[in-house]
Amino acid sequence: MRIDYQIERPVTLHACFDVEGFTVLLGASGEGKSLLLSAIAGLVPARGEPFGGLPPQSRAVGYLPQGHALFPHLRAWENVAFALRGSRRRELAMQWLERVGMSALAERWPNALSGGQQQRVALARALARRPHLLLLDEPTSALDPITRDDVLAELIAEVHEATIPALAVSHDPALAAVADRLVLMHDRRIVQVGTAAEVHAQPASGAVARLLGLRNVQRGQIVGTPGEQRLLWPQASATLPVSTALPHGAAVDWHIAPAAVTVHEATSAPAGSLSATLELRQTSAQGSYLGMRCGQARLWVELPPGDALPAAPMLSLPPHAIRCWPVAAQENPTP
Amino acid sequence: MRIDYQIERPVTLHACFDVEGFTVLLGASGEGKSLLLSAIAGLVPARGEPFGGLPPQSRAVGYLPQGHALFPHLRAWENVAFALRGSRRRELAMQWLERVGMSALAERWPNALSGGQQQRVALARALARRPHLLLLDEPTSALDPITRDDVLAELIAEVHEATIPALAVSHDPALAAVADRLVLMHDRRIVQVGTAAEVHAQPASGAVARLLGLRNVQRGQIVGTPGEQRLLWPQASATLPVSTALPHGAAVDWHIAPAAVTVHEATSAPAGSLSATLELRQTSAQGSYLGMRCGQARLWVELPPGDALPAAPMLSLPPHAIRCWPVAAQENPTP
Amino acid sequence: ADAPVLRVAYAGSMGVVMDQSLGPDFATSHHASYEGIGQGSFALARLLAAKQMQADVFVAITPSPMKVVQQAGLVEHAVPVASTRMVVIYSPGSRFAADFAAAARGEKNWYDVLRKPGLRLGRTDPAVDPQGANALLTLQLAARYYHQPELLQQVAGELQNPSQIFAEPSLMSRLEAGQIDAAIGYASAAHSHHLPTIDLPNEINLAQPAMQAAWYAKANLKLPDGKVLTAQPLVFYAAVLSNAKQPELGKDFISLLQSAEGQVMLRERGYDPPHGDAL
Amino acid sequence: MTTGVTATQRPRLPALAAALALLLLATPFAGLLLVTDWRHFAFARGDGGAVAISLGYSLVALIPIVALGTPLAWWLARHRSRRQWLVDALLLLALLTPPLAMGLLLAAMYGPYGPAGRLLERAGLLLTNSAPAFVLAQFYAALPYYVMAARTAFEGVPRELEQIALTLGYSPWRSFVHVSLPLARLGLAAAVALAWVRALGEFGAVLIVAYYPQGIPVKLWVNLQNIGLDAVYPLLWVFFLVALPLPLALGIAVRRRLP
Amino acid sequence: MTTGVTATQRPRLPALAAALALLLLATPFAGLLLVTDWRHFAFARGDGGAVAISLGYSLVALIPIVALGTPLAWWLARHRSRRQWLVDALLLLALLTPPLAMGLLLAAMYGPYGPAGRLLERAGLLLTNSAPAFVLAQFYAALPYYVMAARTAFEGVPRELEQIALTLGYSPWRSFVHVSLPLARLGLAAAVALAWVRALGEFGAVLIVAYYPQGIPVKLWVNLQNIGLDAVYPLLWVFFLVALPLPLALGIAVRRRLP
Ligand SMILES: Nc1ncnc2c1ncn2[C@@H]1O[C@H](COP(=O)(O)OP(=O)(O)OP(=O)(O)O)[C@@H](O)[C@H]1O
Ligand SMILES: Nc1ncnc2c1ncn2[C@@H]1O[C@H](COP(=O)(O)OP(=O)(O)OP(=O)(O)O)[C@@H](O)[C@H]1O
Ligand SMILES: [Mg+2]
Ligand SMILES: [Mg+2]
Repeated sequence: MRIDYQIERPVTLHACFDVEGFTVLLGASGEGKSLLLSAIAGLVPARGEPFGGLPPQSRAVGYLPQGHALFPHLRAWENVAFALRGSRRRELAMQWLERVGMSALAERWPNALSGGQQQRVALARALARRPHLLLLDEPTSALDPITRDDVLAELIAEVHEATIPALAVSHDPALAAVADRLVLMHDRRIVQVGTAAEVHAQPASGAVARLLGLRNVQRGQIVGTPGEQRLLWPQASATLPVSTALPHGAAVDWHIAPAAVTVHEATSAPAGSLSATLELRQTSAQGSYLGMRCGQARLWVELPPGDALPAAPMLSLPPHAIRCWPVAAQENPTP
Repeated sequence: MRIDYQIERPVTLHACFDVEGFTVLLGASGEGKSLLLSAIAGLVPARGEPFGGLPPQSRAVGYLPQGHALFPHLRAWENVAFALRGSRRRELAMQWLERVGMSALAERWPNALSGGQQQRVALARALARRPHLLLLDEPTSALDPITRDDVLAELIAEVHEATIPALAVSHDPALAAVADRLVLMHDRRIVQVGTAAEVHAQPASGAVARLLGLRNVQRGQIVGTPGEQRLLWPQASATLPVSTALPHGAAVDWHIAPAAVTVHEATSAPAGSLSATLELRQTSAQGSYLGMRCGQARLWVELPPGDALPAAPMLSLPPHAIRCWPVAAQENPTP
Repeated sequence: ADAPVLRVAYAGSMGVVMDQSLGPDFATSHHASYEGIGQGSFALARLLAAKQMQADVFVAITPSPMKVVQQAGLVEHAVPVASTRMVVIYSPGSRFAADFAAAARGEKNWYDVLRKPGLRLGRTDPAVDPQGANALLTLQLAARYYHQPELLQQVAGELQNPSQIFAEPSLMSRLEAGQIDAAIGYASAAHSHHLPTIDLPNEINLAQPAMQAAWYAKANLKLPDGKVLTAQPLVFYAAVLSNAKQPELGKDFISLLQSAEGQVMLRERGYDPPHGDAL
Repeated sequence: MTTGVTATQRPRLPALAAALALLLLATPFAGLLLVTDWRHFAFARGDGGAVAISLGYSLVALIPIVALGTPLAWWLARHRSRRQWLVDALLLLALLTPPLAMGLLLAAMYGPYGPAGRLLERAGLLLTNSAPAFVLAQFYAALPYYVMAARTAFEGVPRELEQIALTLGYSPWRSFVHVSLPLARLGLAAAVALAWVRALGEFGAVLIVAYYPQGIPVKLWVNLQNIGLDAVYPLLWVFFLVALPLPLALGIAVRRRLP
Repeated sequence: MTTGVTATQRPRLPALAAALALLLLATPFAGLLLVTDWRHFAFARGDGGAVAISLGYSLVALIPIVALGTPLAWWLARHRSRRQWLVDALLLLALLTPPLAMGLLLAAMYGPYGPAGRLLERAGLLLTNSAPAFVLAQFYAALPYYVMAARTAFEGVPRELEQIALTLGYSPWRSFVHVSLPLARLGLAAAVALAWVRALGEFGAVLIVAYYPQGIPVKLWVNLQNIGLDAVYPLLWVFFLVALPLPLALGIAVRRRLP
């Protein structure tokens, strides 16, 4: 389903992309993602397709707003059954609550539910309508990993079985990872669209790379002509050998994967290595990252399993592992 | 700072642990995390230390509630300056907004801010008070990775510089990764406390492993006596060789890291390998995971970079990579 | 509900006799229903004159209100149907009750009791209510009659003395409840509220049209707003209004008021027979 | 949910002020208890009819008040236009007009010689001393109060929830019925209670426009004039007795159902 | 924010009902325009004094009404106790009592020989036909309305925000001033406006308790009897003119400051 919306207020925004299966929209805070969803739901004046010009009640969307917005005067199941009619209302609502793991609390009032429980009820309410388009504003932001995975599995199953296109706004890498399609928004425009694999393989810009949650996206400048190019990294007061097709003087965002950085003992480091000090260590389910300070900058490093950090570490950044994106002059981080 | 709280209503909950530096509390949705924070803030009747018996206004906490709860009648900076007095109120508030990247929107009313922007203002408000204890309920749930990292850096700097202990509830692995200390809550009790590295190295139970976001935490049962033990995996209708000290018949949660699973071509697979089919592929900043279906179960596999999945894959799970935790009889997932 | 409705607007103090004796009696004998509207005579007159209110019969005390309606062209002819007189009304619960009772028996001068320090006298606004105006005129006549030149000033103070002036319903209920000690007012009103009274001589009770020229005409007062109060005999006049919906019933009702039967009812409720001429 | 803790720290002065307000409110009714002559408690002729008339017609008056006042209150709560202060002013005018003056104005417009009254009379609707006139006076006495209170109630309903109902396929009308009304019910119940007591208690306007049929307030006046205080208090007690249950039950029912 | 889209689909019937309500509300005042004799527009003696008295004492009456009513409204909004229905009933009683009856009860309690009046008189406070008596009647006429409206306003304030203010070190009192009051300001402004118009417009109770000093409602009544309707309408116009600005400005100011 093609989404093409033009919004004027409170901020100007134009978004045009296809929603296929489970599509996740990524964008920085304040970019206008929620605004876009509510415009599609018809709650904000806007021009665009689908549903252009229809009043909200004629738009067959299932909308989960960012703040959940449960009806406080209705019990959990009544909230879910809100859009349902007929004698099987309650039964159907209970089935939906079951799917998001909330059937035990069906009789609760919303204010007796935790944040994540409310979110799940709101999700069930959006789904129960069997809409033609799902609009989900951060559907799992309040859920722990286990609950999130369970809910996501149900959500994606529903999206695929009933072939309802779903547009979800999220910051959660886990959600982005299961998306059929990622849509990236920057500077109030859509800057890249593709499957998760495509986008991760070829982020269109440094901003996209940052949105994807890549570590070590830095600012720099290309010095010299192709062949003998170097990358000026002002924050670390260093220059690194690179090879790009960019002209001399180009401002760039560049990136290197933490696992691609090699660590050496000062004595045995190759020429051009940067000296660094360990600033902090992060441990997560995906492994352990070392935050190394190089001048003013921090570079994340992932050591191969079993390796220990040498006493006086030197970092070397292989030129082939460095990816550079030119920075457009007008490109600024959104507020 | 030692936290020891006993809550009776609306659910019974007992939590006793130390908050040191930046402490992150992990727990499933509906576990009682928000309840605990508001009890410490004095908003819910409870017994415990610190602040036991004091009215909320005498508790020197900086509390960021889950729904942000900005004052709608005050501008962003006025919200931050709410707890400040004196002529430098505005200046100080602006400094805090600057630190969370919101100074440009200082004059906005809360309802003209996006979800993430509201969250940052609420965080600044909690910090501005310079409390003796920070209570942060999902402080970054509405933030994209870039903004989150910026805000987190400022937050942790403040926590360490001003030596304010901070207790943050979160589901975000990025937050858990930077924590000085993790506190894990399950079944309305604290089940493990330690640094991120400690907890990741030795999760105390399957529930903890799940909360940490580890993939491939499964249910099973030990069969046979030590020496010739096997692990019964009912969901995949398979048994795997393991070696534990657990007795015959013990119900267990077990885990294997996705990278530890080896994939073989059917023809060259070692004995005891499981046949599996590719169900889905997830790509994220941390790499690419394959969701493999084995019977009713899904096993996540991380292929070494460059490797391709064989046509008829067989999975082998090295016994030394399998970790088992006995499951207590009364242990149930919380609703 | 099919019965024709006779609407009688009457001076508020006539409520009992109108609503409990004359009205019901008339309704049964004429197979009509009776609706009585009791308010201050002047308020009724103004509302009727402005056509804000509609009625078939108007019964007012003293000629002035009736003249308001006559000027509006609503009444040609009004006949006297009853009269009353000014009396001193006192509250049986008052701490001066014994003194008043003595005065009623003639053992004390009523005006001496009224002059006692701390006694609270009530009256209505002389500017809008004939009863209040007549209270002052009575006092003025009494001053002359008893040779007590300062009596009016001593008893009433200023003509519109704020501490004495109450709205009519307030005055009567305060008397009843013992919130004020005494008032100067109509004998008929005192009778309706079962309040004890002290009769006054004819020379000052404003009841006798015959004494109008000789005595009552000597009383006159000028209010600060320029309005001149003169004594008028306390006669109730009744008239059929020219815009009546039920003119025939109206005439019949006035006949009832004038009939012997009607006069008996009026007398039983404390009214005196009519005096003087038609207007 | 009281936080036990704060209760003990509650500042004194406001509590005292609230208690004083209650005490002052109670004083006249304590007085009523004292002055009522319980041994000779008796009703005047026609008191029963007055009770029936007051209750019956007030209930009737509630219908147009709620039916017309609710949409107006809703419109005022949800739309802000330049000329809204005019409507505000009109509402305030209606609130402000002393009942007596309101009666005079109603008589001027709807009386037999008034412009509206003449038309209506031709249509067979007599708006003087008739049941419709009684209801008319009550309508005017209570409508502005109802609208003011209902508007505040509607202003408290979060717009977001109404919008969510729309996205769930509800028409604005159904969204109003299923979301706005229930969420505003506390305030609306108060508004209905207010309208009820205003309509029942209205005296000044009714006195001018509809001395008949005689409802309780006018009957109190008549009793006072004809018989005296002894005939006022018993009727007042009955009035309280019959008028209180509706608003009281309304308030309790609405509060009980609060989640 | 109107969603442009829905506006066109707005159901007809409610809009008509709202318009009808407005029309009906406006009718008596259109009538007033018609019946006023603009060519001989003149004031009666003492009209000016009545205006001054009404405005002055109503402002004075607002002080105890707001000072005592606000804490009571707050308490009612924030505490639910078993015996609360008693307080509800008391409020409703006060709302319900016809002004005339209220005047009688006040006279019985606060009159010179009444239990409260005797005490107060010894303290030098005469509560009959005096400025304090006038204010007393206005106080009783307006307080219950104020409390009802203010209570609804406070019930609309989210408790969470008050609690957050506590966690930020605010005392309950400062939290009330800085959070509850501003958040309830729409409803409180309406409550003050209501109290103002009730106090100003009160006739029945004032007539009984304080014929003097003569405020506008009683003066209207006096003018009617003394001079006739021609002396009523001009005073009524002036009344509107002087009484409207305060509540109108209050409403506009409060709505303008809404974020
Ligand atoms: N009024 C109530 N009555 C009954 N149960 C309640 C009430 N309020 C909260 N609960 C329950 O208390 C539990 C703890 O709630 P809490 O908000 O602390 O959860 P949480 O750990 O913060 O979850 P989440 O991560 O989803 O925000 C929940 O299971 C919730 O359903
Ligand atoms: N009334 C308003 N006036 C001015 N700007 C506004 C108003 N409402 C929203 N905005 C701005 O519009 C932008 C888009 O807001 P939106 O809520 O869509 O952001 P978002 O992408 O959902 O962000 P988040 O991830 O933080 O929720 C924000 O920068 C916000 O500050
Ligand atoms: Mg958003
Ligand atoms: Mg929570």
